[in-house]
Amino acid sequence: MRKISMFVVLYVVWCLLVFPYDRTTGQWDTQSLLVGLVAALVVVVLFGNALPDRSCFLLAPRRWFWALVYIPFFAYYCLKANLEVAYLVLHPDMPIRPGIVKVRTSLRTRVAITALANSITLTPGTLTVDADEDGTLYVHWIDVKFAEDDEATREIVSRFEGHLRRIFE
Amino acid sequence: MKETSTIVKTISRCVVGFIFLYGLYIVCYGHLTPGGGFTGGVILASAFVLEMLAWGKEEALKSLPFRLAKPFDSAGALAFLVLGLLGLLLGGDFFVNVIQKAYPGKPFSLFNAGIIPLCNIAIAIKVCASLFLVILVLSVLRVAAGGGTEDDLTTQEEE
Amino acid sequence: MHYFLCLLLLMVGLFGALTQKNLIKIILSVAIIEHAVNTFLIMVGYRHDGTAPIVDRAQVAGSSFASGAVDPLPQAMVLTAIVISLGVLALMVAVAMRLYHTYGTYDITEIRKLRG
Amino acid sequence: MINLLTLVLIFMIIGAIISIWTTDLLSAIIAVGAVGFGSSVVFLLLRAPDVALAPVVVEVLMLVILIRATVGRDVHTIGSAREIFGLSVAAVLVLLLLAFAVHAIGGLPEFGEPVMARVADAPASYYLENGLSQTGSANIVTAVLLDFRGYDTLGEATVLFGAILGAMTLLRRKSRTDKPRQE
Repeated sequence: MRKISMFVVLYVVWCLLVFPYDRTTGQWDTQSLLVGLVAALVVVVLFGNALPDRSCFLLAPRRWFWALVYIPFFAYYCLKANLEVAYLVLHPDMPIRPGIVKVRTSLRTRVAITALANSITLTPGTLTVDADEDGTLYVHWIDVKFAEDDEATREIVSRFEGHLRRIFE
Repeated sequence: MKETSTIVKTISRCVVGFIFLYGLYIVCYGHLTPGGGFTGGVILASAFVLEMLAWGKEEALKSLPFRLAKPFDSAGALAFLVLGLLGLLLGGDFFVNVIQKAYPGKPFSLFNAGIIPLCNIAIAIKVCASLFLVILVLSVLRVAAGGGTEDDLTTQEEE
Repeated sequence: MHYFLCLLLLMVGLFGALTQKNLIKIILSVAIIEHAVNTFLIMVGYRHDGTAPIVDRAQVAGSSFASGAVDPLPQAMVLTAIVISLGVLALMVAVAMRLYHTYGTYDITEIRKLRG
Repeated sequence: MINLLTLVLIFMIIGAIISIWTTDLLSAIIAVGAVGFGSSVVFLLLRAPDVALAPVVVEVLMLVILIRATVGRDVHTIGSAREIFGLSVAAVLVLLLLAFAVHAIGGLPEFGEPVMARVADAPASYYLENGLSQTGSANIVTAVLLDFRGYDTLGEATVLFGAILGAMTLLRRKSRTDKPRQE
């Protein structure tokens, strides 16, 4: 099942790469489509075992819906953090307290933890330094508001966690 | 040695297949768009190298075992030579594009240009296998330099 | 002007290869020389406002394409040279690592002394 | 565009000087990587997309190989360069060569005028005119590489094969005649 979904994704990417439709003549390039099948098959045979765990979430439309919802949600927090960091930078005193805090997440799968870590990194002001598989993240924070683990977790992690659980778990 | 973090591992798993597919695209379309056997071969090798750096030697060897990589290295070079000799036998000169002379394809289509795509594929196999081997061997010596002579490559080879 | 800058890059690499004592630094200098020579060769084939030597689907190959494209010959040679340089670099690094394995240093004056 | 080309070339020279100058091996390697990426940009500006693709990936593998050679050894920093005498001799030699080279480029055509435009029946113009019709390959560089000049590519593959074989032989392990490994 995993391999089939991987095959479909790879084939779609191949079609986007070569674009096998000639607009002037209106013909489909069957040779490219054929070679694409072979190429996607080769990749699946070579790297089929190297898939992230539980990647069959690609087939559930509900998860796609939540992923679409996540985009504006994430953009909102990203914008907010941007303004905050801009305020910190433009402030004459530069009231920053940089430091690394340890936060915990209840997400379990690797993909979800990675998505969470990358969301934190993409948000200005916070940057994931390291992530363990048991859900411990080490986050560099430009302005440490809460040194305690639990409060920092609530501030940084919780806003993304719920959505990511709906998408990936 | 410290393990790479979960982020690197997961992202490399997601990306490595696409890198390999892009390399195949570069190889197959070398006669129509920029690219070709060398570039594509290096991209293919870099996919394996990424897997090796993120997941360790054992995982990469699962995808492309050492005793498979060595024959691939030789087979790529040999296939290229055979394609040249084909021209010598059928066309009279070394590297004559016999297939293009016999069956000229439609311009700008994929199955075209005779032996050129085949040569591209042969070179890509050769470059990919040999670069992967070099980096594998380099990393193995790094382990061996620390303590003792650890040589799982030779044991695997002699299996 | 551009030729001159290229030559300057070449000379920087040459100076490094002549004066450095560390094997890895010498390898890096050789790599710089390779980059300089590749860039110079591509420059020789450049044509003002030229097009890349790839026939577009829209235009038909002919004299108009031939008089407007840059020189494909140096490009093919440079493409060959780049891959060879990678192989040679691997060989150089292998020799250097073997020397380090034997003598425990990358310094060529030390190595010369140790050999006796 | 010409200004951009000059800027990138100056960037490459600065990277080269840094990599020669610094005493830290890792930063020297990274500086050479910057020079390689700069050369890729130069190729792109000079209308050579075929060649511009190669340095990017080659440079990445080069970095991996070189960092493998340095990381984990106690050679991160190195001493100063050679003594004054060797330095001055090298400088004089390099300046002399530079003078010769500057004299030599005076004989070249101006930048932007390829040699093939001057020679009546240059092979390059032949390749450009007949490449597509004779080989069927739209990418003329590939046509030259694999059809018109297949010998060169065969030699290149042989060189690569030999280099890789040499590297593997050197790095295999201690030679088999050495003392047996102790379990």
